Amino acid sequence: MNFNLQWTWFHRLGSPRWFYQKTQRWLPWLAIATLALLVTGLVWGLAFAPPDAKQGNSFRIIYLHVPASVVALAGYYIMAISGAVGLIWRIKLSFMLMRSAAPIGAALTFIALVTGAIWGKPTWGAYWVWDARITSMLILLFLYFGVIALRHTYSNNEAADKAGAVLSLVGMVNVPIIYKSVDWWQTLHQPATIKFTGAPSMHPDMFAPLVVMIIGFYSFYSLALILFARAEILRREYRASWVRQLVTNQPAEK
Amino acid sequence: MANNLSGGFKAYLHRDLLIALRDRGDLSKPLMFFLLVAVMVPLAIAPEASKLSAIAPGLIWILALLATLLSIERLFSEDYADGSLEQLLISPNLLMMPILGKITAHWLVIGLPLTLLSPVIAIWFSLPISAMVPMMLSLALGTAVLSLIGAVGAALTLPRQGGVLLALLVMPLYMPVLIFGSATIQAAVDGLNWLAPLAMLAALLAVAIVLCPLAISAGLRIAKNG
Amino acid sequence: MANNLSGGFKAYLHRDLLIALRDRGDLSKPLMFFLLVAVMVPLAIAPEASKLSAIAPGLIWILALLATLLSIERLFSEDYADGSLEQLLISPNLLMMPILGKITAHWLVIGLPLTLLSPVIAIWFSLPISAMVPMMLSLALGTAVLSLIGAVGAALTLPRQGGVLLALLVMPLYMPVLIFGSATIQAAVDGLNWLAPLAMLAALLAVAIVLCPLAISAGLRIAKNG
Amino acid sequence: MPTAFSAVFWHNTVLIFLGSNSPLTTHTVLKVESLAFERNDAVLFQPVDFELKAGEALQILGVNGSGKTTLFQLLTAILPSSSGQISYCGQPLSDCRYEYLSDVLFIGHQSGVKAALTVEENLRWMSPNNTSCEKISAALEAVGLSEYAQIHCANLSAGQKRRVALARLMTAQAKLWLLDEPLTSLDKQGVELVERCMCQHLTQGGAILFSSHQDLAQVTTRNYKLEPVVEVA
Amino acid sequence: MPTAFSAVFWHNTVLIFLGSNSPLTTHTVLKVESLAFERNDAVLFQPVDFELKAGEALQILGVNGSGKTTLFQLLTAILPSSSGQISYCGQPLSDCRYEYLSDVLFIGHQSGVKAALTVEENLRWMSPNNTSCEKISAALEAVGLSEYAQIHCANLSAGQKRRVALARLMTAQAKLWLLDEPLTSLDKQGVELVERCMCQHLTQGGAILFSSHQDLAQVTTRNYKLEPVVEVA
Ligand code: HEM
Ligand SMILES: Nc1ncnc2c1ncn2[C@@H]1O[C@H](COP(=O)(O)OP(=O)(O)OP(=O)(O)O)[C@@H](O)[C@H]1O
Ligand SMILES: Nc1ncnc2c1ncn2[C@@H]1O[C@H](COP(=O)(O)OP(=O)(O)OP(=O)(O)O)[C@@H](O)[C@H]1O
Ligand SMILES: [Mg+2]
Ligand SMILES: [Mg+2]
Repeated sequence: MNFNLQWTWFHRLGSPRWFYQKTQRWLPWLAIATLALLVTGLVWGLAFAPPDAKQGNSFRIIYLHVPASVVALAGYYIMAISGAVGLIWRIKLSFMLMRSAAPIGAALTFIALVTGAIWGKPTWGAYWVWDARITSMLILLFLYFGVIALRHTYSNNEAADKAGAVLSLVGMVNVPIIYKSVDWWQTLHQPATIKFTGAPSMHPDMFAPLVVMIIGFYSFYSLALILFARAEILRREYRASWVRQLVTNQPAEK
Repeated sequence: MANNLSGGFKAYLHRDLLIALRDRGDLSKPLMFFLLVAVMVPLAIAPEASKLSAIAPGLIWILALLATLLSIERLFSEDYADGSLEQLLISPNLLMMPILGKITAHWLVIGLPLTLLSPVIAIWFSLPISAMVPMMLSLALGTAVLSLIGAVGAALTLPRQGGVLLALLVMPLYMPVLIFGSATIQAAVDGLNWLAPLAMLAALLAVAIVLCPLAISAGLRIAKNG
Repeated sequence: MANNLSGGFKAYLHRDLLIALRDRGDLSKPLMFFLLVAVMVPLAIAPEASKLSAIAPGLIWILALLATLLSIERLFSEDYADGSLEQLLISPNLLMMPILGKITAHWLVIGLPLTLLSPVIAIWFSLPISAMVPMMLSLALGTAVLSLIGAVGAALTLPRQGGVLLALLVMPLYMPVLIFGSATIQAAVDGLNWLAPLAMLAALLAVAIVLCPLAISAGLRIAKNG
Repeated sequence: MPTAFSAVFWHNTVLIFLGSNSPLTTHTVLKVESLAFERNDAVLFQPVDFELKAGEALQILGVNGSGKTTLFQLLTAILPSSSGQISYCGQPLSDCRYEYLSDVLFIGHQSGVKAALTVEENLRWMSPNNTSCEKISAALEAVGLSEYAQIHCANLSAGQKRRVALARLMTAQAKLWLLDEPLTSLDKQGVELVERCMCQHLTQGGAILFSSHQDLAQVTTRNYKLEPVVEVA
Repeated sequence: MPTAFSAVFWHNTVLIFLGSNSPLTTHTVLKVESLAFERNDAVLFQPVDFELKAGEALQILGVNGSGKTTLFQLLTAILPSSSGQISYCGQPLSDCRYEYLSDVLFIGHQSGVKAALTVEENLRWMSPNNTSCEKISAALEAVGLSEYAQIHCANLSAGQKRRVALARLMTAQAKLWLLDEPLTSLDKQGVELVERCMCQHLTQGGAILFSSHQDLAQVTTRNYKLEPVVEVA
């Protein structure tokens, strides 16, 4: 049908096999780019950027902390949107992406929390302060955990996918609400005794490596997502003939 | 037909209320729980009046939240086990209507009594009288949101019947209610404007009434396939 | 025969652990709950470090109590529903042995992880490092008592499957644990002798291990006749 | 007994007469075309094709685990089918979902009886809104539970619980009955009772799709066997 | 099929031979004397009296709600009886409770299958401690679930779940079997399988007490009907 003709590209895009084979070619390039960006950013940031006037060298953890935080937040939306696409167009691949995004996002959120806490000790004198942004980041971690835990509740893959998608969509509606409410909660009370001392206006010499690191983290995220999704495809499509051929290393029949 | 599509609300509201009333204790139980935890807190934390009244607004809300959480689990799990969930799913209504009926029944059995009982705890924790009205208003609105969000979690965790998993799913989503709810009481205690956070609760309720039934009906169908 | 009378402990311990491990998330869930509620408290109550650390000892205990309460409900209710409780009741062992096996499994899945995780919460609430060891010791002993007492409530509420009724039954019995538990931590924070309240917890545990299985086996038989 | 038997016999005679000689009066109620279902990418049974006409009772056969219950859940749209088409009175199910559901009575393995409600409350709850009290007590009388009307269903025996659910057969106003093993836990009188109800429904122009491991030869018009999928190695 | 039938036939012949001609070898396993049960001061059935000898299968008959399940719960001491006496191999039950319970296999309406465990784990768990792996897989093979050994029981059909419970018949080492409607949800092959198991148990000197609404004429030695209490107005 006409409809089908128009949408073939879309369905091809949704085919796990197509994805698996296409990404095979992208992977090496992406890996090289990621490695280059991360190494450049880290060396630049840790060794060459000038020390901070107030914080000395301890500020350098920013080159891990900020990229991890930014990508962790974006990761939630990537997860929820791929869940939504899966629900609406019934595309298996996007469910697989959703599933893969959850543990990666949780790990990044965890890194953001840990680096933040480590940074907190020298700057605030405490590992943990109940700040709005920090708190909402913690809640984000729990939202990720919820999506991961829910998956083990279902034995049927399709049901598990859909349930995860529904939950991450509900979460997506809630993330801004949570963020706003936590922010608001902070302003309503008297400010905490120790203040969050972010430096919004940064010296360009400090800022440039940060940008490199953020791009590096994004590309790392893509790399991880693709790798996780490929593993998921093999796990889920193990019955498909192309996967069997791939695994047993036999030449394709046709 | 139109009648049919919107139907099911009253029927399920009535049935669930009947079941709740059947074991006669059911209505008094959430209240008891609320009161009991309220008793335990001064035992665990030093019972000086100043300390208690400082944490009272938050505490009342945490209690309301836990009472909802403990009870919401059974919203669908019994229906799932005895097969009446299948009957709900094939009722010739818009699925939302029976679902909203069940949630309303839950709120009438848990949220409303909690709201009506809260003044006792307020007095217990030496909250000023002026904070009573905002407290009750915020509880009335907020517990409804808690029931709605909790029902989403209850639907999604059906095959394994909730417990701690349900808590894990639902708690992060409860945060805004908790914050605005306790902020309402706190503002009233501090003599600030408490209408703003209360309005936020009302807005949350409006959003939840529209979105949660969608997520719940999807969740129930998915769970049957679990 | 003697072997038979004392048997069943290991079998039920093993089975229940297996079931808990089966949904792989199950082990982490009580921890998540513990952490989540710990997050909600500062949200509901002003998040200043001084205020938080003042209520922290009591709070950690209330959290442990709630985590146990939420999970103990399913100790017998699933067995009741699927008929394996009947098999437990007619196993040719002293009834206590399988029951203790099940409770031990529950403690290993809930109480022990909570104990191991508690330092995180202590840091969150800025408790002094010196209070860590007493806190963990008191939690290890206390959560075992909570599991034992909770199981009595779970057995007695069986035909109606717990929820708020269970909470109602069990909460008053939890009081002593709560008091001595938080007293242990508080004493450690204040630099006082914390061994005395800890010894009381140990004594409670000894009493509970002897008495609770008796009450539970009676309760289970009554429930079958309910 | 003799009365029941002759009634059944008579009904069936009428049925055969109607079914074979007057095709105009019997229209197709339910039509299932190459219906398939997959779980975790495994196909459950060979594509299902059948037609159910008014006045017919079709028995779904199949060994344990062949997918009878799943088929019922597909037919009530509780589960989504992977492929194939279900149509009701000529229309695809997706176009007439609410009409279809209001014409269907489904009794599954779990009968949907609420333990906390009394027998009477349960039946009232599960029956159409406008069911009269007389009809309800007549139904309870028929399934032998009139003495138990005020008893909570938690205190019933297995067979009595099943009878509560089956009392719906007498109060429902549905054209299409979907019964998944209606005879579970029933004693011999119970089985006869269900047969009688089914016969009566058929003579009134209703249609029945049911599964059972027992033979209901007196009622069954045709049967359809669910076949397992043979894996091509 | 023919093999199964001849096996059953042969077993039964042996049984009749043993049962009727050599009274010395058959001792009384279970003896029930005027056993009664009251709930809320209402007596459930007329006092029960029967004797069950080794090699015998006694079928408990009774309409829905007559108290069969309750009787089984009395016999396993899950419920306390109001009056009467149960004795096992000549001793009153209270004196030999643990010996008795270790000789009993009880399968009730709910089969005790844990949904979260796999089929194999369930069977291992429900079988005696020393059951070998071969025995377990042979039992699973016999009930037709060998392919499902690693599947969680939550994902089984009703009949498959019942089959998991019934696989215990092949691993248990109990002398006395108490089976409350073992045939629920089973297909025809399942019923035959249970019959075969029961016959074999009888020839090995075991005793069976079971309830069922279906006839198991090939196995049943005698039956006992539970009668309702007639109220004296
Ligand atoms: C556990 C504790 C912490 C958490 C969870 C946390 C979380 C975050 C998050 C989520 C962001 C990204 C915000 C965005 O995308 O706009 C961020 C950015 C940042 N954080 Fe943290 N943080 C923590 C501790 C700290 C500490 C101790 C410092 C230094 C004093 C710090 C300094 C910064 C800076 C400078 C930025 C980037 C500036 C900006 O985007 O506004 N953080 N943090
Ligand atoms: N929730 C589920 N998840 C995964 N698989 C399932 C689920 N429910 C059933 N199955 C599988 O689907 C198959 C068909 O099950 P179904 O209940 O439809 O069988 P059935 O024909 O009704 O059997 P029975 O005669 O025993 O009732 C079985 O092999 C079963 O293992
Ligand atoms: N928990 C209970 N509380 C009160 N009454 C009960 C309870 N369980 C069963 N009864 C009543 O006891 C009677 C006998 O029930 P029982 O389950 O023993 O019957 P049964 O012979 O096994 O019937 P079926 O053939 O339906 O399985 C019934 O009338 C029932 O209403
Ligand atoms: Mg079935
Ligand atoms: Mg019975």
